[in-house]
Amino acid sequence: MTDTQNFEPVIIGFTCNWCSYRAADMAGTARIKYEPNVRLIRLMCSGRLDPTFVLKAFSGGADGVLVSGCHPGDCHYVEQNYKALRRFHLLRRVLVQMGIEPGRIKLLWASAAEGAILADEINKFVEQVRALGPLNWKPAQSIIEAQASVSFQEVPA
Amino acid sequence: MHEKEHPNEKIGVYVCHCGSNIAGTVDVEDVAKWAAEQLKHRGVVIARDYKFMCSSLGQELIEKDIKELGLTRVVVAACSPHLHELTFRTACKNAGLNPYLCELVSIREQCSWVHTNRTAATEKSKAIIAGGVERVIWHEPLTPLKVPIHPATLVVGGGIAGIQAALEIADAGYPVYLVEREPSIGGHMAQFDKTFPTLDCSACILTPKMVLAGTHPNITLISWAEVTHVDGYVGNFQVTIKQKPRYVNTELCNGCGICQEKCPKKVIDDIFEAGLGNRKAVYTPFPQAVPRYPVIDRENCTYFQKGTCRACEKFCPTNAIDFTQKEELLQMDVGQIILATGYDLFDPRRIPQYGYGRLANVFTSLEFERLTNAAGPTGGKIVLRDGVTVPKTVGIVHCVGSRDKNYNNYCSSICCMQSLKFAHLAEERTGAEVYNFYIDMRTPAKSYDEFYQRVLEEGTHFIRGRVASISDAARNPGEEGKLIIQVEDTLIGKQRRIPVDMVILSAGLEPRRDHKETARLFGLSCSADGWLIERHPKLDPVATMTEGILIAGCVQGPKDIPASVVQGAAAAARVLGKIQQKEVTMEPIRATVDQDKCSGCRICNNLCPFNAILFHADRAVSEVNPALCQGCGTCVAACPAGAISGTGFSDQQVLSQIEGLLMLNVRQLEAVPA
Amino acid sequence: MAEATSHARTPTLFDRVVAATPGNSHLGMCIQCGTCGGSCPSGADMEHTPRALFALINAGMEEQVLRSNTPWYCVSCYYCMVRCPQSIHITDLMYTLKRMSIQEGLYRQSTASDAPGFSQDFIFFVENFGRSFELGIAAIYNLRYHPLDMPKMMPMGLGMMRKRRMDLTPKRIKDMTGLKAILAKAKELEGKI
Amino acid sequence: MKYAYFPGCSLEKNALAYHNSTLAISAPLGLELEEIDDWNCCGATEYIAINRLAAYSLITRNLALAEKQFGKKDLVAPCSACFLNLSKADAYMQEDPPLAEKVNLALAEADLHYDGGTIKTRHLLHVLMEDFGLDAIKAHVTKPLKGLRIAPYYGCLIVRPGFLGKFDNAEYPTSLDRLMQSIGATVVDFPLKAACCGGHMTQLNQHIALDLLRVLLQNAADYQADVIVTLCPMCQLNLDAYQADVNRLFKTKFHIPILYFTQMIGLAFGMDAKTLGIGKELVDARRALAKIGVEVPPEEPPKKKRPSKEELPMPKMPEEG
Repeated sequence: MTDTQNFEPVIIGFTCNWCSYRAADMAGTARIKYEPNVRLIRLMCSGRLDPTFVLKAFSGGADGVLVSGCHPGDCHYVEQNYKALRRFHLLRRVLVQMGIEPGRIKLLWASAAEGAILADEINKFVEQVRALGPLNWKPAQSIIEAQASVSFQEVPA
Repeated sequence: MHEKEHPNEKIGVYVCHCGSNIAGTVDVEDVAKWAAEQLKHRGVVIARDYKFMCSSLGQELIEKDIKELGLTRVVVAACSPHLHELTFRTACKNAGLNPYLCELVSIREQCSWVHTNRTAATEKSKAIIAGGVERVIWHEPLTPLKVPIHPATLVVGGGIAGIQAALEIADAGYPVYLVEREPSIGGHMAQFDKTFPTLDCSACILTPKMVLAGTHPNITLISWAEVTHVDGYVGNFQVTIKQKPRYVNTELCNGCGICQEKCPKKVIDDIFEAGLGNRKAVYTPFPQAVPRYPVIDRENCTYFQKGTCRACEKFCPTNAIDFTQKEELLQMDVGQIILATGYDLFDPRRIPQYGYGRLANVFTSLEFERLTNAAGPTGGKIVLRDGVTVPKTVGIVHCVGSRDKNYNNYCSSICCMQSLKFAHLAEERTGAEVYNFYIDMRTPAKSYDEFYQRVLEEGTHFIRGRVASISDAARNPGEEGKLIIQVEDTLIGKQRRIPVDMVILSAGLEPRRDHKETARLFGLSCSADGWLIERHPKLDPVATMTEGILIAGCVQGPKDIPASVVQGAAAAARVLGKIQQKEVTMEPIRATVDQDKCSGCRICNNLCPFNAILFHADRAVSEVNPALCQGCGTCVAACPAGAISGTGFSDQQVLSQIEGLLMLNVRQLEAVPA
Repeated sequence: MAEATSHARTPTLFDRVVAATPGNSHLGMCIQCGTCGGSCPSGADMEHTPRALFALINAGMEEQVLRSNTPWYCVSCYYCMVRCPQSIHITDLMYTLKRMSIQEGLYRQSTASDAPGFSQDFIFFVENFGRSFELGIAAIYNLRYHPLDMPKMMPMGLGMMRKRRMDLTPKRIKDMTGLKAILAKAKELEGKI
Repeated sequence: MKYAYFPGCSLEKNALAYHNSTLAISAPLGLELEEIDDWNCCGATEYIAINRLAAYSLITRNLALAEKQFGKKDLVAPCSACFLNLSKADAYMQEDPPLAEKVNLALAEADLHYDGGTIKTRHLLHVLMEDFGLDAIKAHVTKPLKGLRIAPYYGCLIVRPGFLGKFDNAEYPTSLDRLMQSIGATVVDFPLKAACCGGHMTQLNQHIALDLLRVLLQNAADYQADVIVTLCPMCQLNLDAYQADVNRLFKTKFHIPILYFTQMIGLAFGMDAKTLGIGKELVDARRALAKIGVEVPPEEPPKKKRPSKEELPMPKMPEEG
C-alpha cells in the first residue's frame, strides 16, 4: 500500500457540537460533496479534545486527524476553543517528536454556516494526507499513556 | 484498559433508509447484515434496516426488540442527532430503557448526502456504526438535570418585533425587560408613513402598541440603553445593561417638551429623520415617542461642549434637567432572551454610479419615507432637496445593493412592495409620472400582487431592467437639468435614457453594522451574510442553537412588518411555553471530579469560564458545581491525573468510538477503489 | 455551475462559447437583468444588448448570435463586467464571439461587417513588425472600407503629421523570427474553437 | 526605486509627449524605469478579437522577456490599454492553467517561458500614488498649478476591471484628483471622469465615437475645466485629435486642451513646456496654461449659491467623516 495513487487515507475528525458538527450537518443538507475518507466524532467542545484521543487515532491506524471547532471568539463555551488552540500547537510538537509529520494533523475553525468551507477544507486535507502516504504508526500503548500524561500539563491561564 | 473484552451488553443496531435519502447511496441491507455478523462479538444481538426509523412503526420496532430481546443498548444509524436524538431516546424510554443508553449516528448528513461512491459510502456507514457500537457500550444511564426557570424575560430591541414579543409575554402575566438602544421604541416602523399593501398609516397602528408597551405593568421599558454582558444559561441568565445618561430626571419630567423648544442647538437627525431633518440637542426623536422623556445628546449640547447655555435647565417647569447624571450599569436575572435588534439600511454611497450623495435629488427609501410622513421634515410634502419644488417625474430603482455579488447576494424581500407603495404615494400626492425599474417583481404574500395590479392601474410605468447609472450629464436639451436614468429596457432589448426630477433608491436591508458583536455577546452565530442563524430554517425559525435565546424580526433575515410581528409572537409563545414548565431540563452532560484521584494541582480551576470548579483548600481537592457546569469538557481533557470525567463524553466513550471507527480500515482500503 | 459540468452530449453553442473564453466566465449565471445593456457606451447602436445575446446563446441560436454587430461595437470599457451583479466576464465573452463569428464567416452579414477588417489590418502590422502603426492602419483600413471618408479624415491626419505624431514607416522589433514562430505555434495550438 | 518599463507603441510616436514627460519627472523622483529589451505590441483590443492563444502569447512574450531580463519585478506601463492587456494576461496565466500551458508551448518556440504572477504590471499612476505618495511628489513642486481648473479623466482601463486587484473605485475614482490637487491645481468635479472615450470606435463607427467624445467634452465644459488631464494615449488621441470633428458634427465650440498627468506634474516641478512635449497636442494648450503662475484668486465653483432655508441637508459623504 505504498503508491499514493490508489491509497485512500483514513482520517478521524473531531468536531464540536455547536459549530463544526453543525457545519457537517449543513454540508449534508446542502448535498455538498466531499471525500469519504473522514469519519467524524462529536465532542461538546474542541476544548474537550484530549491529546490522547489523537494519539489513539494515529496508533489505531488513522493516517490523519482533523480537529475543528467554532471560530475564535464564537465559542459556545466562551473561550474554550482558545484552549484547544493552545493544546493543538503543543500536541503538534509532541507528534513530531514521535515521528508523525505535522501535515497529518489539521486545525480548522468552521461556523455552523460554513458547510461549504468545511467540505472544501476536508478535501484539501485528504489530498495532503494522501500525498504523505500511509502512516502505519504503532507505538507501545505504554508510550501513549506516558507521553499523554507528561507532555500536556496545562499552564494555568 | 478501556476495552470491555467480552461486553455483556445486548446491543440493537437499527439502520434507516430514510426513503432513498440514505438507501440511495448506502447499501443499507448490507450494512445491517454486516453489523449483525461482524459486531456480534461486541454484543450486537440484532441489526435491522427499515424504511423510516423515525416513523411510529420504526420506533415500535425498537421498543419491541427492547422488550422481547432485553436490549441494554441501542444504536440508530440515521440522520443527525440534532434532528432525531430525542425521538429515539423517547422510544427507549417508552420501552423502559434509560434514554441515555441510546446512540444516534449520522449516516445521512455525514455519508449518503455528501458522497457519491456507493461502495465507499457503504463502508463508511459500517465504520460509523462500529464507532457508535463501541461508544454505546460505555454509555451510562443518566437522568436529565432540571433547573428552575426564572420567569422574567429580556427582549432586546424595541422595534415592532420586539414590542409584539414583549406585549404577548406581558399579557400572559410574566415580567419583561424591554431594552432599546435609541431614546424611544418604535424602530423603523415608526419612521414610515404608510404600510403596504393596505396603506394604513404606520403611526396609527404602531403608536397604540408603543403606548401599551410603555405603560404595561409587566413591562419594564429601558430605552437609551444597551446590553453589555450576558452570563449564565437557559433559565438563569444574568445580564448587564448599560443605561446611558439621559441628563433628564425621569421622575420629575412630564414630557412637556419645553426644553426642546428652548434648546438653541439644531442638529441634523441622522437616525430618525434619516439625515433629512433636524432635531435639537435635547430631544425626543418624534412626538409620539415612548417613553416621552427626552435625552440630551452630549456631543452636540452647547453646555457639555462649551460650558454655557443651560437653556433647557432654565425653562424646565419641573427642574427635571440633571447635567450630573452618570452612566449606570443595571444587573438583572432573566430566564430567557429574545433578540429583535432589526436591520440597517444599505448605504447607496457604495454604488457611485447611482450618484447618491453627489446628486441632490437622489433619495434613499428611508429618506422618502420621511418625505411622505406627515410628521416628517416637509410635513408630508413630496419635494426635491431644495425643499420647495414638486417633482414632475419620479424614478424608483429596485434592488439597490441587493441581488448583487458586489454588495449583498440576497434578495431584501421588502423592496418590491415598498417601491410599489412609493409609486402609489408619489403618483397620488404629486401626480408625477412614475417609473419603476425592476429585475423581477416579487409580490408573493397575501394581497400583495393585488396591490401591484392597483399600481399598474394607476398608470405607473414599469421598466424591466436593472438601472445601469444615474447622472446629470445631459446629452440633449430634453435632459438638461434632469437626472438621467440609463437602463436597458429588457423587454424590448433597447437601451433607454429616462430623464426624471427625483430618484428613489429602494436600498436593501443589511444586518446591523455591529451584528458580529451582538452575536458574540449572546453566543450565537451569524450566516455568511451576517443574519443570525435560526435553529432550523423551516421548522424552528425563531429558536437558536443556544437554549433560551430566541430571535425575531429582521435580525434573522430581511422581512416585512407582518412577518416580523409573526416572529415576535412566535418567540413569545416559545418563551411562555418554557415558563409554564417552571423548570428546564438540561442534558446531563457534566464533569465530575473523582475526589480520590484529584491531586489538587488546580490546573482545571482557571480553565472553566463558568467558574463551576471550586477548590477545597482544606482537603486540597477540586470539585465541580453541576449547576454551573455546562459540560464543555475542557477540564476533563486537561486533568493530568485523569481525575475528572465527563458524563456523555467520557474518555472511554470517545476512545472506544475511535477504535470502532478504525475497526475496518484495512478491509475498507481494499474494498474501495480510488 | 454549467461551465463545471462535463457533458457526454455534443457541445451546445453555450458550451463552445464558455470553452473558448479564458478563466471562468460565469456565463451560466446570467439573470437577464440588463445591467450590461444599460451600461454599454454603444449599447444604443447594438442590434442586441449583451443580455439579449446571452439569451440567444442559451437558446442555441448560433446564426443570430454570430451575425450580430454587438461584439464588434464593444469598446472594451468593462463597465458591464464590473457592474454585472453576477460577475460575468462580459467583455471577454464579446472577444470570444468576435473570434467565433470570424471563423464562421458570419460577421460579413452584420452591419459591422468591416470591423474585423480593422482588427485584421491592425494585426497585419503586429505580425510583421511586432509593433502597431497608426498611420498605416488608418490609411489601409479607410482606403479599403471608407474611401469616401478619406477627405474628412485628412485635416486630423495632417494635424498629426504636422505635430510629428505619426510615423511614415512602421518600426520593427529585433527578434521578428522569434515572434513569428511564437504566433505560428499559438495559432496551430488554438486550432478551431 | 527600479522598475521594468513597457512604453507601448503609442508612446513611441503619437504619445511621445507622454513618454518624454514620464522620463522627465522620473529623474527628480528617483523613479528608475528600465525598458524591456525588444518588447512588442500588446495587441490593443484587436488581436484578442482574432485569435485568443496568439493574442495571449503576444502579450505574454513581453512578460517573459521581462522575467528573463529582471527576474521578479514590478512592470510599469503608462498606457492604460497596455496596462490592462499585460495584467489581464498575467491574471489568466495564473487562473487558467490549460491556457497558460499552451501559451508557454508557443513561447518555447523562442526559448521563452513565463510563470503567472512573476511580473506584476502596474500603471504609472499606481506607482506614483502607492510607492512614492503625494508628499514625495509635493516635495518637488516649485511652481504649483495655482488657479488652473483641471478635469481629471481616468477613462476605463486603469480602473476597470482590475484583473490584478482594484486600485481605485471603478465608477468614481479619486486618486488622480488627489494627485492634481497636491500639485496645486483646482480639480473640478467631473462626473464622467471614468466614462469611455470610444476607444477604436473612432475608426469603426465615427458617429458613436464622436457622440461619446461630445458628452465627455460637454461635461468638462459644464464644470468649466481649462484642461482635461489624461493618463492614456488612446483617450488623449480621441479627445484631442477628434475634438475638431466633434465641433464640426455637432456644431459645438469646444476648445479644451488634453494633456497628460505627467506633463502637469512636470510643469509643477518647474520644468519647461518643451521638455514635457507640450505643444504636440492638436487642441492648443497655450491659453489654458497662461493662467498658471499668474496670481488669480481661485474662482468659486460653478453656480453653488447659498442654501436657502427650506433647503434640506445633503447626506454626509464618508470623506467628510
